[in-house]
Amino acid sequence: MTTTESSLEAFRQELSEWLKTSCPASILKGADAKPSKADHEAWLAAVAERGYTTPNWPKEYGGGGLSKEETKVLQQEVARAASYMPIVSFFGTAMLGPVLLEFGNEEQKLEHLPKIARGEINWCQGYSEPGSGSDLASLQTRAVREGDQFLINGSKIWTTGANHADWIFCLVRTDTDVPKHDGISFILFDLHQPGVTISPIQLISGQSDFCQVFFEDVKAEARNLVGPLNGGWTIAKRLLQHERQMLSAAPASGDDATSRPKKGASTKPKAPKSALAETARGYLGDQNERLAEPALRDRIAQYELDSLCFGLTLKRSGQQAKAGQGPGAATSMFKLYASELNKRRSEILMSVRGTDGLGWSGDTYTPIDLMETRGWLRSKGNSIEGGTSEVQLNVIAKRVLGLPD
Amino acid sequence: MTTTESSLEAFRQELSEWLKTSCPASILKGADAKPSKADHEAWLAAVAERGYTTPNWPKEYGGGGLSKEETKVLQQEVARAASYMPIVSFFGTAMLGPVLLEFGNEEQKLEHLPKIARGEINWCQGYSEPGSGSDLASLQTRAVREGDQFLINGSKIWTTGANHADWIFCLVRTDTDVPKHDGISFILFDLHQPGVTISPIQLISGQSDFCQVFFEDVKAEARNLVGPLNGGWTIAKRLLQHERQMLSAAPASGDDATSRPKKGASTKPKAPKSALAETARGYLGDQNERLAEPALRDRIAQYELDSLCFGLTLKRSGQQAKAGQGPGAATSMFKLYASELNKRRSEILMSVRGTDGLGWSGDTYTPIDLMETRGWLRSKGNSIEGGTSEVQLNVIAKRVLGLPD
Amino acid sequence: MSLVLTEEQELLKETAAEFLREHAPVTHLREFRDREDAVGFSRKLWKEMAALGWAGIPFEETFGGAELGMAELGVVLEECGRNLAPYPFLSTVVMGGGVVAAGGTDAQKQAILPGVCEGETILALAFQETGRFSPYAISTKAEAGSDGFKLSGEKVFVLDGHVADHLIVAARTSGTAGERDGLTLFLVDPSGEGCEVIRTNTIDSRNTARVRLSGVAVETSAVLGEIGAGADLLDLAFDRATVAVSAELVGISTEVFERTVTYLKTREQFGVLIGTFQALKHRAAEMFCEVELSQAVVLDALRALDEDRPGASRLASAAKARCSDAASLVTCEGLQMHGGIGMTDEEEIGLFLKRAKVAELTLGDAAYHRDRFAQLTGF
Amino acid sequence: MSLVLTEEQELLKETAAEFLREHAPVTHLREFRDREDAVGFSRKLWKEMAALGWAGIPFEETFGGAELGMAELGVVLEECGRNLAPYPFLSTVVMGGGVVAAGGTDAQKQAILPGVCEGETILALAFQETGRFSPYAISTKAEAGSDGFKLSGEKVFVLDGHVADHLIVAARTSGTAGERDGLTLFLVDPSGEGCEVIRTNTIDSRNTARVRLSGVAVETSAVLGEIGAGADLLDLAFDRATVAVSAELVGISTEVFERTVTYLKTREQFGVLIGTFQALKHRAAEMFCEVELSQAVVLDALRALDEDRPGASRLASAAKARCSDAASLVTCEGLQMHGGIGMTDEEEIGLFLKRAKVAELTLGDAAYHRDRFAQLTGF
Repeated sequence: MTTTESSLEAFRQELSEWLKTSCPASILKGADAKPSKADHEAWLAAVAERGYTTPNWPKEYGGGGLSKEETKVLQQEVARAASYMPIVSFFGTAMLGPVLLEFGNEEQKLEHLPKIARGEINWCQGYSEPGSGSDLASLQTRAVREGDQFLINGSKIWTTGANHADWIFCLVRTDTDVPKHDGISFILFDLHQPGVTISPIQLISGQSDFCQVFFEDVKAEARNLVGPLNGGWTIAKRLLQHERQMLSAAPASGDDATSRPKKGASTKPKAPKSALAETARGYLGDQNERLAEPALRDRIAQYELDSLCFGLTLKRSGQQAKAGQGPGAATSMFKLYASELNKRRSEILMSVRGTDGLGWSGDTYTPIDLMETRGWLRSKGNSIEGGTSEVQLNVIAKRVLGLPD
Repeated sequence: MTTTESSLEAFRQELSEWLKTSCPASILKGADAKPSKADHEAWLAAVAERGYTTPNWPKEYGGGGLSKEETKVLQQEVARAASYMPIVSFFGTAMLGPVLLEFGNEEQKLEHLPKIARGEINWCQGYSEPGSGSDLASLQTRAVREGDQFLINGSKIWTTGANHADWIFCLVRTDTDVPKHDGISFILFDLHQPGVTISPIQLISGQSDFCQVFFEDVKAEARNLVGPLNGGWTIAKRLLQHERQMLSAAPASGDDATSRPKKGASTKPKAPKSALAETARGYLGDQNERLAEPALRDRIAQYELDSLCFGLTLKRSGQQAKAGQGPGAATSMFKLYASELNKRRSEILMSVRGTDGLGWSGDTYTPIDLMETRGWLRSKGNSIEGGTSEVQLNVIAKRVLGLPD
Repeated sequence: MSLVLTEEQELLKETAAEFLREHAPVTHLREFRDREDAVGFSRKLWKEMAALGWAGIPFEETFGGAELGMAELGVVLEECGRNLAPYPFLSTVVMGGGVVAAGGTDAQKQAILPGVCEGETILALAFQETGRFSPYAISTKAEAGSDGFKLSGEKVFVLDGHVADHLIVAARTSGTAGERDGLTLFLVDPSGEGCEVIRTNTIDSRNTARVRLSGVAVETSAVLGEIGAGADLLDLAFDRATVAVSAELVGISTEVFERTVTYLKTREQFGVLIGTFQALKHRAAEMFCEVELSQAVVLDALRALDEDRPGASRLASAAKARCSDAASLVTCEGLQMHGGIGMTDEEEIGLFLKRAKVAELTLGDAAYHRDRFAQLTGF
Repeated sequence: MSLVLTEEQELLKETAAEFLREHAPVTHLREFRDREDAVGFSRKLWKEMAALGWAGIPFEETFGGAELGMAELGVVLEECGRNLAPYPFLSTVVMGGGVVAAGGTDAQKQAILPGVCEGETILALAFQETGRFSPYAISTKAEAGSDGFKLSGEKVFVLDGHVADHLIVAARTSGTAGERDGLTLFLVDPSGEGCEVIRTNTIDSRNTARVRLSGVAVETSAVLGEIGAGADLLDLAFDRATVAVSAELVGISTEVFERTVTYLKTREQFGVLIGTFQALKHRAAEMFCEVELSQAVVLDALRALDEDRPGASRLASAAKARCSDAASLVTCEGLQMHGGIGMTDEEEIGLFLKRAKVAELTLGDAAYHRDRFAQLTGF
């Protein structure tokens, strides 16, 4: 769909009118009061009615049917008028939705996509199993056909938000007599049924963002099989790509002063800032106008520098893709590097804060210190979840460098 | 052989007398003039006559027949009286000699060991081949029996000092129809014969301490086959162990002040010195009484610290072996760590010397700078020769940690 | 210079290993953590350890001690590291007890050390005032009056301060923060007026305290050692505690390393044991080297302290730097190689990682000690 | 901010790659080295490169230049890095030419730049005085007289100084070593009285010179830029040369990386290709990341200079630090993975390693630039 400048302008006008009438006063920008729950729900309903929770999905599936340009205008106008845009479950909109649009049949799209767009159903993802971590394809959860249904037995682990989810999209084994990749199917089913047990997993950081989910003779309707029977691995790989990309964002770097030429700026521009260095300064102070501990300063400089270079690598890769100059660096590299950078950042923060960073709980530590410490512990999982760093290195070696098996 | 205190004392007396009559005046400690070549040869002959070039080999093979304690006394007395102890070819005394003592037959011992002890024959070692580096056992140099001789064809590489050697001890393939380790023999032969071509290999450091040696229908006497036919791999492994051990010496560390309690020392002992830091000080100077560049100071500290710890690890391992407390850490670890430490030291020196360290030749650079720079280049080979670091890591993983293949 | 254990030390090691494995394995720490125990360890068990002679290892027989040295304490602490046993060796035996033994009057020793040796008395040395270890950065004031001193200031990260029977407080009788001179140590009753002890909760499920002193009055007899020369005692305590915590770190590294190698030999992925993957093998072999180096330097540093060698402080810093880095490497690699399961609270690797981080930051981290090592080496 | 090459730049890259591969591959450098050539490169070939427009890339058309920017120079220098082509881009085009173009009078420009653009004139910037790069640590004195200046001092590591037609000497008209103010640049005839140029031989088989100035007399017209404000010109030259040498380092890293991956795919040991060993695979993948990061930051730094962005100096330091470390990693790993053969002079890896080390230490090493980066980031 292409959109001319003038039609875009008309769209913007129309949006502006719609916002005036549809966005509750308490949610308008600059409103004093905190929006009530009812206002929030009204705002979500208004946005969802037009399909704007998933603006570029087709209208018939509950989306907004907008072009890229229109989506941008929508974001701009909402940002201008409202204090926030309502969001619905990420697993529905960013993971399952695109898969259904690509691999689902018409009936599946009509049934599931509108509910995702309206935020009616919370989804979770059933991938890893206790015995299948890096080797995902060795999964053992069985699905056996019985009439119009599949009977599911097994267990999934690392299921984010399963304890708040309604439905699961799940990889299951539907054939045990073929090579492991060829006997996997992708199926959707309701978690609110007998035989489903969900146990949150406590992490070393104290958080429980993951669950283990057990299935004992759980039922899935056969019509909720997405893609062909035993053809689930293709879908699985596509979803892993999505996931890896999302985990590859460059961690917070010092600044972007270098990326924005400032016309008419003084010749001695204000030095850009490093958030990490500023934090360190608070703990260590300065010596001769430099951060006091040279070894730590060097580590921070190395981090900021790598972070800057990594951000540029991401940008370059995007531009290369756009310019059709080959695939650029692999997403595996991005996932790998982003994880390792974030781990490094957390370790530096621990060094900076010294024994102030050792608190687990209680008010003798500042909330920020406690949060950063939990964050440090949580960061250890970055290089495991979404494919371990080792798996990413394997993928780079094989796919990008073409090294032999 | 055990030795009582009193017999040791008698031995010391006797040695002292012998030294008075046998050590040329120019070689006595404190002598003014540099010893002449003739004096040197006389000294070597005197020492060799008593078998003291190889003091703990049996007398019948040209050794000194000394016990451990006696050897120590010999070293002490010679160090006391003479300016140096004559040495003969390392490949003979430290490599081939022990192998012949362990695996050779009586005839072989009687023929070869005395010549080694007297320094008559220079030996070199024929191990690696162009296609067989880390995978030594895949060697292809063929030896085919013809009457009382073997006919040898093939090529050896990384043969240290082949261009100054008289004989070679060599791994050759004597059976091609069996698994690779089972068709290797260990044989000795004369290099001064037709069909032997020796080409020194120039290294990136400009030195040529290695050669490639080519054999074309070269002859070895069958009686110079050491150990059983096709039983050479056992000997090869033993020699690799010897070699690894010799390459595991801890590189120069700052000091050993920590290892010598000084009775009556002042409570504020003089700080021990780091040679590396002293060199750095010459190039960088001080700032606030500390070496001026903190990042470099940190690197030097890390090096000195690791070097100190590594030295202690070597000592501990020796003591553990003596105390029968298991094998201690593997020699593979020592070879690995010593190589990596020496490479690190060389890299630090390059950083310290800056562009002064970039000279290749000429008198605009100091001889020390030129030597250190060549040394840096040469150090890159440390982690390759005598078994690559990768091979050492494999060995540790397999032999020490018992990780599965 | 012996770097192997004597027969007696071997025996001690076996006893400690057996006792702790049976009575204070990792699950023991977890229990105290999960029930949010106010003490954080078993006083009963501590008395049992004392009965085995461990609490009195470095003290004179007169006071009930064993008259042994750091070498023996190191043996026990390494085993504590392997089991994450949260017992007050550092606070009470090495630092508090060490300071009393070295600087106390006969009366003070007689009053305190027997209780320490019996496992009755807990001591805590209160010196640190900010999150970063810096030995003489002490501002807490001790104002002299007619019949004693009044202490005012705030201390953080006071190990086992929450249950200490005696606090030993480092305060300034002269000079300003950062100066070595002018520090004095005081024995302080934590329940005395103006003394507030606030328990803090650290990630390793042990307990430290924040101590607020608001004009706490102490008599002259509470002075430990010479007035103004407290730094001599502190230096001694820091060197010993630095090596002691290094010994604990060696225990942690060794244990996590061994568990990880075992995991590599049992966990299957892609139809094979993950220990067959060469990349993991090489990383395991590299860890092995680090662990070996840690073990060697700690053994020597412990003996250097016992022998009062001139280079002992330098060795102490070498040990702390090496062991901190090794433990950090091994616990992080250990967790990574355990994969997702390593991230769970249920698996014990995370508990080792947490304790290693606390130990790493106790009494100066690796960077601090590398710098000190350099300084003591003359650069 | 574009990080991909324009069509024109792509074309330039292809031309440069093809030209250098044909006329100045690594064997070309080796030839000049082995015959101990007094120049160290082919003057004829340099003129051919000039004819292709490369020597004049950044200069105005008036003087025969192409009026392009650092982005284009970077493209050529990366290809020079891939081939180890020892041509005087850094000395003559970036530093010498850059200083003349930025600070010269019309007469000076007219006298010098056309010759540069034609590949006739070689320039050398003489600033460094000790083995360590430190921009204003300049002691060489310029004493003002009635009709000019007398220069005295000694310069080291003057790139291509051995064949320079003009030396540009940084000297002090006031102040003392280390101060930014008081520096002045002078055009000096290397054959003039009191000027001694001694060729030095570096490990990369290129040539630098030591320059001794013993009261060298220059006229006032030899002053380049303003008296006392030479640091402005030097800063510019250093930033540009820093990024230019980074671009060359990217070429070295990329080339050695690709060669090493190829070697992993062809060398057999233990009956299999060594590229099947997972430990080597992972290390290769890690190198890949470093090379990618180097490429990206250099592209941006080149453009930042062309756009005169406020953060350009900071980016220049980021590029030099990243590219130096990456090249050091890749050349060392490349040599190691080539095994014994990598240690021989016959194999070309060693030549890359040597050039990478020289480039790493030219104009400040990674540690220097990390520190500068931190300073420009405000810490």
